[in-house]
Amino acid sequence: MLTNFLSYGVDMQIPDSLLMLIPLLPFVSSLILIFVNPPKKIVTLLGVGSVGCAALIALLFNISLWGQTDYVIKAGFGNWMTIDKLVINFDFYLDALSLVMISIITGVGFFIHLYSTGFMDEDTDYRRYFAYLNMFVSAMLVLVLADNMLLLYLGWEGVGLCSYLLIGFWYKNRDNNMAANKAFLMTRIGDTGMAIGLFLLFYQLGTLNIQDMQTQAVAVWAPGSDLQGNSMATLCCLLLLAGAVGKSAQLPLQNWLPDAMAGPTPVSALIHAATMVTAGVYLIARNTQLFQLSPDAMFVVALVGTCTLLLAATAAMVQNDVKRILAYSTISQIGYMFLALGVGAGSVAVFHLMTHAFFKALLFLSAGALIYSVHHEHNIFKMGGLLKKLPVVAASFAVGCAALASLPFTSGFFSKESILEKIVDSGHTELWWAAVIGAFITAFYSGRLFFVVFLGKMQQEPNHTPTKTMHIALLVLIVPSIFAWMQPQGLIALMPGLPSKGLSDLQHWLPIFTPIAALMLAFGLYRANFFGSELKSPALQSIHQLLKSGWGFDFIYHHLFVLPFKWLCHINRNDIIDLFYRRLEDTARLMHGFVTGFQNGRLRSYSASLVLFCVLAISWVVLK
Amino acid sequence: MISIHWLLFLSLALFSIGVYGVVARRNLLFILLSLEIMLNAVVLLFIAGSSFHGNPDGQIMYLLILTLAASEVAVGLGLVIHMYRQHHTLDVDKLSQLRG
Amino acid sequence: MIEVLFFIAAAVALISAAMTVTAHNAVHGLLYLVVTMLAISLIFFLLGSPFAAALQVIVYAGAIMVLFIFVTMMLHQGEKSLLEEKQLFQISGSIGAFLLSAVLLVELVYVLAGFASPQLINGSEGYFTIQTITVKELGIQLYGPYQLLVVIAAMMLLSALISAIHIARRQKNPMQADEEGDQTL
Amino acid sequence: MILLSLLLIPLIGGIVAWYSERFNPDYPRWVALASLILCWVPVLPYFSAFTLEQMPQWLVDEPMRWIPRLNITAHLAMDGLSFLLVILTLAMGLVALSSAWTEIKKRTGFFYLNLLWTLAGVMGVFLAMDLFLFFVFWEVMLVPMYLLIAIWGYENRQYAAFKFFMFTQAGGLLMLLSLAGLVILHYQQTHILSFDYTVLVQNPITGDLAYWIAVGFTVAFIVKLPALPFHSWLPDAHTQAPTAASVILAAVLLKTGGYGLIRFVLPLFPDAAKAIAPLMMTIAGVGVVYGAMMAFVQKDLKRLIAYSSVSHMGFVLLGCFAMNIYALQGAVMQMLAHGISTSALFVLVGMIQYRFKTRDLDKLGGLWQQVPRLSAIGLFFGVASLGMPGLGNFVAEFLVLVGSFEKYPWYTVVAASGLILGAIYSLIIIYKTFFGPRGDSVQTSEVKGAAEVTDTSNREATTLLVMVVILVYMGVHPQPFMDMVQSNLLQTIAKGLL
Repeated sequence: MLTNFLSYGVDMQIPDSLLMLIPLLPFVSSLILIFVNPPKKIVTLLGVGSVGCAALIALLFNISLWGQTDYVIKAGFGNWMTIDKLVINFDFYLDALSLVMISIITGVGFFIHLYSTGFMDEDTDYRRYFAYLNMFVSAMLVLVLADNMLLLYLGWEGVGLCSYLLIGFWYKNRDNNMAANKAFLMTRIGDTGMAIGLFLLFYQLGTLNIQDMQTQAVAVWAPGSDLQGNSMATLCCLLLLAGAVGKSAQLPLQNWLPDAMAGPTPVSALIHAATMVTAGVYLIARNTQLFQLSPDAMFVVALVGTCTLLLAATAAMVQNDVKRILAYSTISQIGYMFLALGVGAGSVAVFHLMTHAFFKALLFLSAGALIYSVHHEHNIFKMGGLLKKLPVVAASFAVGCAALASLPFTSGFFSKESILEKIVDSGHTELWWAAVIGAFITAFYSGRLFFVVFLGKMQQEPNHTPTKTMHIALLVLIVPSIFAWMQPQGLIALMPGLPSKGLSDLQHWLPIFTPIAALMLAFGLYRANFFGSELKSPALQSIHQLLKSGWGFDFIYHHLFVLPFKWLCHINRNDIIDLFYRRLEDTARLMHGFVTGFQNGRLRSYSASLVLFCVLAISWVVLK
Repeated sequence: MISIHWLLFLSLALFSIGVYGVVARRNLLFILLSLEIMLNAVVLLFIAGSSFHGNPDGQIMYLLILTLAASEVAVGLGLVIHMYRQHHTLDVDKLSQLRG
Repeated sequence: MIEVLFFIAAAVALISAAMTVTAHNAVHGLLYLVVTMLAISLIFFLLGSPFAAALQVIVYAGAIMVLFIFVTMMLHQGEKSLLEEKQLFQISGSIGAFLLSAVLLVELVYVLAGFASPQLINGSEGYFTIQTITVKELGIQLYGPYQLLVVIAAMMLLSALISAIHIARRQKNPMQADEEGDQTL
Repeated sequence: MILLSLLLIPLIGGIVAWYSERFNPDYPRWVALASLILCWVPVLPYFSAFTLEQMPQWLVDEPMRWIPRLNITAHLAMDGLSFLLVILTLAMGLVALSSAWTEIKKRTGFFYLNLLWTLAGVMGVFLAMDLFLFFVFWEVMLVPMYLLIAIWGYENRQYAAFKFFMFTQAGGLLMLLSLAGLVILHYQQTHILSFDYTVLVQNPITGDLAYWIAVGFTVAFIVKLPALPFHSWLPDAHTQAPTAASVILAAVLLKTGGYGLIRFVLPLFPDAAKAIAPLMMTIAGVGVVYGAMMAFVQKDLKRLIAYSSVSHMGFVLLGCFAMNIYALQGAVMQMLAHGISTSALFVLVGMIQYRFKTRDLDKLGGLWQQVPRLSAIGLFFGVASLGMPGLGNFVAEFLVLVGSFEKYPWYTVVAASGLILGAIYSLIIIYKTFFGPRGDSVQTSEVKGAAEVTDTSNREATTLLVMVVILVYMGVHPQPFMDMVQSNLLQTIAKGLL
């Protein structure tokens, strides 16, 4: 029944221009919310409605393109800039990859908007919140649908700006602003790297249009043809990787994400789980042909993925703030996606991106509901035994943690399994082992999180329960977190992975049992109430502190970049060059003083200087 | 037969004595006196020149310098009196209002 | 014979000039100056310009110096001024001025006496025979090409006269008169 | 006669405004408003040029005899570039007028005289095609601006006005020297004595002396476009100038330097320009970073924005000497976009100072609770100044960087780091004034009663919203501006390449 219903939808033709409507709807609604101050009801209708319609259109596109695999839909607003070679238009480009992305953004986005109507109910700046959120969704949609790199860059920066505004939403206290500044600047560093990559690409390939650029790149830098060719390709890819690393909080630029939890929780759910942080993955997936040209760049991507994966997983183990645990887990899951991209399995990475969006959004929203009900308490060790009190939240938390830990028969399981499989196909066994260890730690900290919060003795009485809309959002998100088993076929066609080699039985069974073993270990340790207890030996304590601060990156960057820069600027506070001109002025005054010394009014000194001068003049004449 | 050099040495000597007088003395009267000596030195040279070349121009110039000296002394002494009336002293260093 | 006279006159002139400059008493200085002028008039005479010599004695020594003496007499305040004069001028204090004028003398001599460029003075070592210039020749020249000179001299004298009278006049307006009134002048 | 009338209206308007103060202190600002609106009349017919397919060399060309003996003609002409900058001047004149509407109380007549005469001087600079006339207008715009800062400025305005005058005057005299040298050398080489730009451009002078004349011109223009070694007059002039003077200074006076480079240095001395290009690129690159770093530590808000405009104008210099059509287009766009975004920031600072009586960043903070509409607009322009895509500044900076990447990749990387530093000081502007806990000067003003601290009045709101619309239009649809200047920029580049 399901298939023929879907087959009916196939011949339902949708006009291409509908594609333009998707990013336009949230943008228009955010403009309205900025300039007009409607009553609360209208604000909710506009905010949630616009994203809802966009989701509907995305659904229509999904249905109409259900069967086909290689389809491309183009639509555009017209020309942005044309100077002889540089031709840039506001064109949107829909293919399998961007179809998956817009479905996630609008789908998950809609439920997060629905959820935040409840979460932000008593907040005074309700209108400003939805204006920023809608602006963010439209910027993300522009990023995903952009046909040329500059339009993608526009979406890229727009997303950065909206995340800055949303992180610093409660602007009254200083730390939120600092977190927002940090987030914006770290991503800005990555963006500048990407911009330089754009300039290089423009000069090497003559165009910024993504599709022509890729075909041109393949033509100009035939893989492995000459050293100059693929070194230029590697440089371009690394610069693009810099942008991706900045936005997706990967290794060098990852310590802004845990601080970005200062924003409201639905914001973290939308931005720091489902959409913005996946922009980096999308960028690399979109430019697969370019990355394919330089194997070294691919390896760097894989390396960055693995290191981030392990670093973030270990850091998540020791956090005691609910949202920071989820933030580090997001960084580690995106590390998985980078690893998959690095080994050439783009479609699997996007599949993991999709499942991750569902279960991480679910986890964040349930964490939000948890915090909302336990009067804004973030520390997990101050919560306990909430299983009975908050059944829906507990259920959604359980499903989320299961999917995160990739227990069998959850969506996380299928996507992570396929990543591990692809790593085996690519032949990087050491990366495979790192991924499995990562999976073990992931399962361990998700178990720890669930047991500490929901089992055991009740420490705080939840003062008010989540509203109806929050419950609806949680329940709806539970379904895809479990049942998103199938990889969208369009993706496989778009990004053909490597030929699959057979899995040895170790490689087959180990990934299935690791999560279960890790959960049992976590339960054992919970029972022995090891979590939260004082660590005896100082060595363990120092490791605990190191991991808690995210391997000390904050400390390193603070002392390596921030302090020298500040010191350099402060010593030059009043502008050395200005000092030069002030010195000029002082010497002029000094000379004045010296010369007036001669006019001392005494007649005899005048006559003496007169005679002296005559003597000098004559001697000059004589000696010359 | 007198050599022009002697005359030259004499007038230069007188002139430098005059300069010494102007610079060294602090009494306004003595400064005027030294000026007179300098003038005489110059005049001596003029006359020496006129007699050396045998034409009367030097002497005519002498006449002009003479009138000049006379008028200069007249005005100078007038100023001396005026200064004395105001400051009751002839020390030239007291007159230092025109300071830079 | 003339050389001897010239040397005596020159020596007298130099010594008395030196004495005028270093005298403490104003009157002594004046008198030494008169002696210098007389010596110079003798030299004029030796150089064959009797009219100049005469004028030197009459106008310079006679009129100007007498004027000087009158003024010094008027301003003179007796013993007080002599003491004052002592500390006003010490020979030891004016070494700097002496050096300065000595250097000036040496340089002028070096330049003007032809050491720099010997061909300045033609003829043998600058000796020359003195021809006397009579007053008649002088008169012809004076009222011939140099008429303008005479007019200028006259104008100058007139202006000096007026300004001297104006400056030295006792000022009636209060700004000048100080408390004890100037009974001295 | 059109261009001449365009210049005469503000001159006469100024005098009438000055005279009208005798009747009522409010008349001068209405007279100024009338004359500024009247100024748009001669310019309106040329807006059709936006739609023209093939841009003519000159939109309007009016040579008039002035000093026949030296063949100096009062040659006023307007092409694409001058037309854009003249519109910018008129628009910013209106903005300055609206910001000075309530702020200036004493001697209003004389104030509006100076304001209008500065505008006339600047428009003269943009329209003069005769080098001598160009120098005359260069001086005309300088004196009233000095008076504006010296009389209506803030605490130590004398020092700032004097410093401004000395710097620009030194540059001006240097330009006079090189201008005379140029004409003489041109006469020697081609036996045509003429100050006219069109004649001088035909056969540019060559030789070693031409190199030094080019350096002379460039230094004179760099002093005005504050490039690194000569920039230290700008922060003082901006901090002490009244808001209206700051707006004109930022929006238009700085552009005369950039305009001079594009109009006179690049076409008249093609090979000399090529020779000094690397040096100028280093000055520009260092200037971008230096300006941003200086802006980062400033305590005074206006001083911070002044240093930020030093950094922005570094991009213009980068664009001019990169000898590439994208970079030059970017330089022109940057001049326009920076003119609007920075003067909007100055208007906002003026409004903040008018309400909270301070510009010190430590005393400001938490303005969003007190004046939300002002803070929202401030947030927009803060974001515009850090180069957010979709706004004019980004298009300009992107084009400059793309253009200069071709020949000078490493300079571009340095200038691109300016983007990061630019983000730092823009965030500081936004965070320290609008967000964060309430600053103490914000509290004190609150104590005196909310009535006094009103949010943006609709006069201020309309001016700022018009600038928002222009900036967004330039960011989303910059094509008409580019087509205007494309033809003569191509000539400049073609002359440079041969």
